[in-house]
Amino acid sequence: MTTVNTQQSKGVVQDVSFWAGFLATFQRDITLAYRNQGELFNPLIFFLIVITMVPLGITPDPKMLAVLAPGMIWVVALLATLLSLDGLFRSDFEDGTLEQIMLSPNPLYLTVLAKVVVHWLVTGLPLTLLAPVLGVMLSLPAEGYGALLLSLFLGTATLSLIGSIGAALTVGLRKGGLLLSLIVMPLYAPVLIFGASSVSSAIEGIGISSQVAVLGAFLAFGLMLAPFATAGALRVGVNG
Amino acid sequence: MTTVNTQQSKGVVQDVSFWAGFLATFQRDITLAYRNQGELFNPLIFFLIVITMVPLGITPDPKMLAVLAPGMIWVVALLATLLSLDGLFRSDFEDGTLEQIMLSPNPLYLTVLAKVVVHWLVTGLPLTLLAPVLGVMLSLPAEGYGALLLSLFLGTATLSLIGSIGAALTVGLRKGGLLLSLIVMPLYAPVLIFGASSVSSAIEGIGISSQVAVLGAFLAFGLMLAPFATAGALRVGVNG
Amino acid sequence: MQFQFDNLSEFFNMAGHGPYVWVCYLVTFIAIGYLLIAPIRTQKKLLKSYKRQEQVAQSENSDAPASVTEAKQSW
Amino acid sequence: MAWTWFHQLGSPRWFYEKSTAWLPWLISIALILLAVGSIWGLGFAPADAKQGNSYRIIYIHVPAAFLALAGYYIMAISGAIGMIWRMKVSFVVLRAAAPIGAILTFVSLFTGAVWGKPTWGTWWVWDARITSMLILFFLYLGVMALQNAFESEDAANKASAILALVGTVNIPIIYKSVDWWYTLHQPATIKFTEASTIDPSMKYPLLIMVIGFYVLYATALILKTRTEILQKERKAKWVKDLALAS
Amino acid sequence: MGLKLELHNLQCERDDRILFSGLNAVFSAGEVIQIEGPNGSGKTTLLRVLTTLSSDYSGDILFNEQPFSQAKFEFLSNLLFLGHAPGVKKSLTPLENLLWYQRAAGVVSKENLMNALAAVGLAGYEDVACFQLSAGQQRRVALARLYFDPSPLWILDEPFTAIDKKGVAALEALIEKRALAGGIVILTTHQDMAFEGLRKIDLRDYRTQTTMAYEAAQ
Amino acid sequence: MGLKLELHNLQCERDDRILFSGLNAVFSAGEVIQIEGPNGSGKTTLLRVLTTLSSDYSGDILFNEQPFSQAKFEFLSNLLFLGHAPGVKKSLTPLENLLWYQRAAGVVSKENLMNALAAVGLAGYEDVACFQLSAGQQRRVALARLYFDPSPLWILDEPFTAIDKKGVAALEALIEKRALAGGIVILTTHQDMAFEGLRKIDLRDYRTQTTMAYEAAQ
Ligand code: HEM
Ligand SMILES: Nc1ncnc2c1ncn2[C@@H]1O[C@H](COP(=O)(O)OP(=O)(O)OP(=O)(O)O)[C@@H](O)[C@H]1O
Ligand SMILES: Nc1ncnc2c1ncn2[C@@H]1O[C@H](COP(=O)(O)OP(=O)(O)OP(=O)(O)O)[C@@H](O)[C@H]1O
Ligand SMILES: [Mg+2]
Ligand SMILES: [Mg+2]
Repeated sequence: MTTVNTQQSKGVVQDVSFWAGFLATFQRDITLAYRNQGELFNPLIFFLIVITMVPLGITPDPKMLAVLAPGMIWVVALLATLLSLDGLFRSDFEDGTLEQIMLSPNPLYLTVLAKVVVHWLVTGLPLTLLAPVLGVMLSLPAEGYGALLLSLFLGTATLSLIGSIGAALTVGLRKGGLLLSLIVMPLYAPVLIFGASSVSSAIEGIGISSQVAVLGAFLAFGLMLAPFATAGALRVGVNG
Repeated sequence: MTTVNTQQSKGVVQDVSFWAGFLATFQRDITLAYRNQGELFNPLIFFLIVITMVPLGITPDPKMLAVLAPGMIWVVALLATLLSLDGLFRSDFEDGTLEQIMLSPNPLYLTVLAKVVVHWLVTGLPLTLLAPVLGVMLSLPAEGYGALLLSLFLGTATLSLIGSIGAALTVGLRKGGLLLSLIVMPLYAPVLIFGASSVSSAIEGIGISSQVAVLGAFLAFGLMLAPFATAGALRVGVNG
Repeated sequence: MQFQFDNLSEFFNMAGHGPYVWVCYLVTFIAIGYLLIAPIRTQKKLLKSYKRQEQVAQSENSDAPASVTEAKQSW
Repeated sequence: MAWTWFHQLGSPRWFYEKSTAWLPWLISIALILLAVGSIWGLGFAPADAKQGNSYRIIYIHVPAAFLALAGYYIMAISGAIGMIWRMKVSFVVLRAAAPIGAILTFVSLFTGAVWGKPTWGTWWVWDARITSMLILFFLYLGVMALQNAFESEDAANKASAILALVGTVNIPIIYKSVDWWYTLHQPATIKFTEASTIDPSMKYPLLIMVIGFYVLYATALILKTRTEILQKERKAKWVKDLALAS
Repeated sequence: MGLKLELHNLQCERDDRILFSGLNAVFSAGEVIQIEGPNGSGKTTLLRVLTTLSSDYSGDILFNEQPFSQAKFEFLSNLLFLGHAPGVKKSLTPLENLLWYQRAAGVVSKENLMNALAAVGLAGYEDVACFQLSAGQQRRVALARLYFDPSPLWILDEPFTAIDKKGVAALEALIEKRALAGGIVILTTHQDMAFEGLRKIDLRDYRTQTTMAYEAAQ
Repeated sequence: MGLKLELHNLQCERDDRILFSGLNAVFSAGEVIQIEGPNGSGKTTLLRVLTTLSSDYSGDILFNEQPFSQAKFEFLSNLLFLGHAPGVKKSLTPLENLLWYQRAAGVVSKENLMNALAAVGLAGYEDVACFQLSAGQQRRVALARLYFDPSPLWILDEPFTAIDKKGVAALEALIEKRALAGGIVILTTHQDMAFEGLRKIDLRDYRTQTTMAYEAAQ
């Protein structure tokens, strides 16, 4: 029945491609996201509903809303990303998959990167694409849409990367959910500032190249450093 | 070694006081909240941090902030309550405690009520008490503080009650977190509207008695109905 | 260099700014006091409790074997 | 040899015993400096031309703010040393530094807020420096919350060290961003940054207070580190001997 | 009159696959019943039906001659259930966990609790948070309930999971004792149980064509 | 030259309580080692140390004559670990779950997977989401890895949990086969295992008389 060859006893995985762990985890997480479609839409719905609350709670005045819009959309996008981050490693931790990831000889930071990329594809990207709709709901002036799309595109990716560090640090903790917010939010401030202000600048007709450059720099920086920090944090979280 | 008397074989619990389940669960959940102090402070910190994000994203202008303040504080308090709700029955479900609760002959709606009361004591009440500080940070005019305290006091209790229904409905679902938002938010809208508008009215010098009356009515209504709805929802959630 | 106020009550009042100034100094010195005193007190308490534990352990060592609980278990 | 010194410093016992000798000196110096600075600042420094007597808050506000910021770096550096050289004491210092820094940050926020009332007529504005300070406060709280959330002390130390390090990378970015944000939004009505007009006679007590706060910080850090050491090493023989001798 | 639980023509299905059908049985006071069957044969499903947790079945269940739906309160008052998930809060101590069960039942006796914990080998661990216990110790906290809970009807889903041999023996003795005292114990386990009068119900005897596909694959 | 894992003077403690100390052992190719001990004696703790998941120990571990820290990559390349948590995603199907392991190892063979699933009695369940499987079936998904993973070193923490008797027998045969093929299998279980050449290490032998030694060393 079993067709196993144990002959190749030592160092079996050494010849495996550098990216095997990345690709395997990427495929698996995409499948998972597709399987739990609820989760896929949840951040979107959260985004939509909170934005709906704003006129209810604050003011329905379109002029006022137009002023609030860039900041409001950015803040809520940030929250939606943040809240979806809690599950990034949590479920892997609980069902033992994380242990298996750490025991696989594939480089941990690439596996982590795969998970973050999927997270962004599944939350940040849809949020970005939905944002113009919410812009319309909040009477965002026409000049702002381009900047909104571009800044959210770059910004949410950075948010996912930074957030993964926090998610890894809190993975072993019972109900780390809001602790994660505390840890991660201060780190989000620069992204929020440049993201929201790029939209405001675009509306006022000022150039946004400097903000976009900064957001791009954040992203590049995050891509280089965050997976390593996350990998380190996971080692601590699983061990502890 | 064992000192058990099995003589009283049938109907042992029938003579137990109506409130035994309530009291037992109340005590246990208070102990749990005290044990996981992190969780106790988390909604507060979330509240504080999100309020900090608002000026960063929107504007630091005190005049503008004063206009936003009532609605903003209410929306964020609502979010903090909502996010803390996910854990209301989730952990009980996962470790099998919920099954035990449902199999105990104590009335389920009282046990549920105990859990909701503790939830409010541990999130809604501290949020209410912290709100004035955030009012200062958002330059809320002096006239608004009384209404803010009163409306949050009544409102957060209602939010906990309503939210418990949603938490019960989503308890058996993998990662119900944001689905919960979807279910519960529409029900929260009236509370938000009356809560935020009571603060605005107070600032404008209009009487707030009508809003407070409505909030009180919501609370009374919620106290009477929500535990039953939640109990029913739990039966479905555990069975499914 | 000279004292800037005519009398003590003026010193406490500081031309109306007194409450602000004094509250700040009060809070600061309470914080400083806490930073210095709290660890000293904890340290004393720790040493005391260790001393007690150690004395108990020494007296127990002389008459009882380590695994008393073992005997009680039915499992 | 430099390295034996380095490793001795890593030994909790060595640190504990050495610091027993330093402490009385440090405490006295700190208290004297703070007393002299406060009395000078409160009573003998001249009143400010614009702000009157409320400016006397500066003597605690500014030193607290300095130390709050410096404290974060001290915390992060000790975390880094712990991660890299696995030096026992440095994690203990990391644990000790977080609450001290958080308290000093709170003091600077509180005194600033109180100062704002007579000066700007409001307790709080979203000035760049104030906002950065608030974010720094959150960073401290995050490190503390993370430390407390772990059951295993070892994991708590490593996790908070990672967070402190990530925070360190971010602090300059945060400061620059907030600065930039504020200049972008600065409302025309209020102007804050005109502090450099301070008179030299006002500066001496400030200098004394700043030095006093530095010594205070060192003292508090050593004290807290000692209690942490006692807790961590409670099974070690030298601690038991110490307890029996006390 | 003793306890009695009757199953009439019970059938359960999951996703259109009939797990068992035509299950008739009467469980009466003094019996220990082991539900047998390979993995996936429907043991847990059956137990959950018997505890009222699941109402996804066809057929009739009578408790003390009354239909299940009408006798629910009386039934629950007599039931103790331990499932795959132990019902133990990890951040509470063993003592606090058990106290909750006692309080809810209205009878608090700390002494009983301490005895029960000692009986399952957790003396000295009363005040340690449960997350600091090993897998088996955590299950033992839940099993300690068996030592003080007076309910005569026990339904236990794999109670021996993660328990060492001495523990299993003690547990078997306890189960026998409860049955002798007029109780009923219904349990599942994959380990061999050897005591007198053990009654076995093999779910394979009640399977239909579809369930056999599973067997064949083995 | 075959595999070799050496433990020198290994000691683990939890919350100031020394679980075991002075553990010396050499595990070499062809051996099956059962770690024994009652609940809470430190079996899981030991296995997690041996897998590099926990570095909370004192003493030395050598893998193929190299210190553990230096040989980590080589060690992990040879290791298969199954813990208390099975590492199975409930919303994926058994097939998808196993595919991930294969892909990460760089060798994908669907045929092997189907054979492995059939071998653990899950033929016909390949495309059912795992949350629809029973407790034992879910564990079987994880165990299916043993049928296609070529790693020679297995560390298994209570692999027989929730598995029925036939399953246990098949698993035992598999373990023996892996050992004979030059592998090493280290496992814990509370059930009796009877096969030739099984080597047992009882953690109780390493627990007493040690507290003082540790304190003096400090
Ligand atoms: C909550 C409110 C406040 C916070 C958090 C705060 C924070 C700070 C910080 C961090 C510094 C040190 C800056 C540095 O390192 O160079 C500082 C310095 C200073 N603050 Fe504040 N501040 C607050 C309110 C105020 C108010 C209301 C005033 C007076 C009107 C004030 C006047 C000063 C002055 C004069 C300095 C020293 C001069 C300088 O370094 O520029 N601050 N404050
Ligand atoms: N997370 C933890 N924190 C502190 N102590 C722990 C923790 N987990 C386990 N322990 C302690 O370590 C001891 C050994 O636990 P371990 O899980 O290794 O036991 P085990 O031999 O695997 O037992 P079992 O047979 O029940 O699985 C236990 O007595 C427990 O008190
Ligand atoms: N949540 C579910 N949804 C749909 N089908 C399920 C679900 N849980 C179990 N099943 C199916 O019902 C069958 C019986 O499952 P059950 O858990 O009752 O088995 P069991 O006899 O307890 O097995 P084990 O010995 O593994 O615990 C399984 O074959 C499984 O496929
Ligand atoms: Mg089962
Ligand atoms: Mg174990």
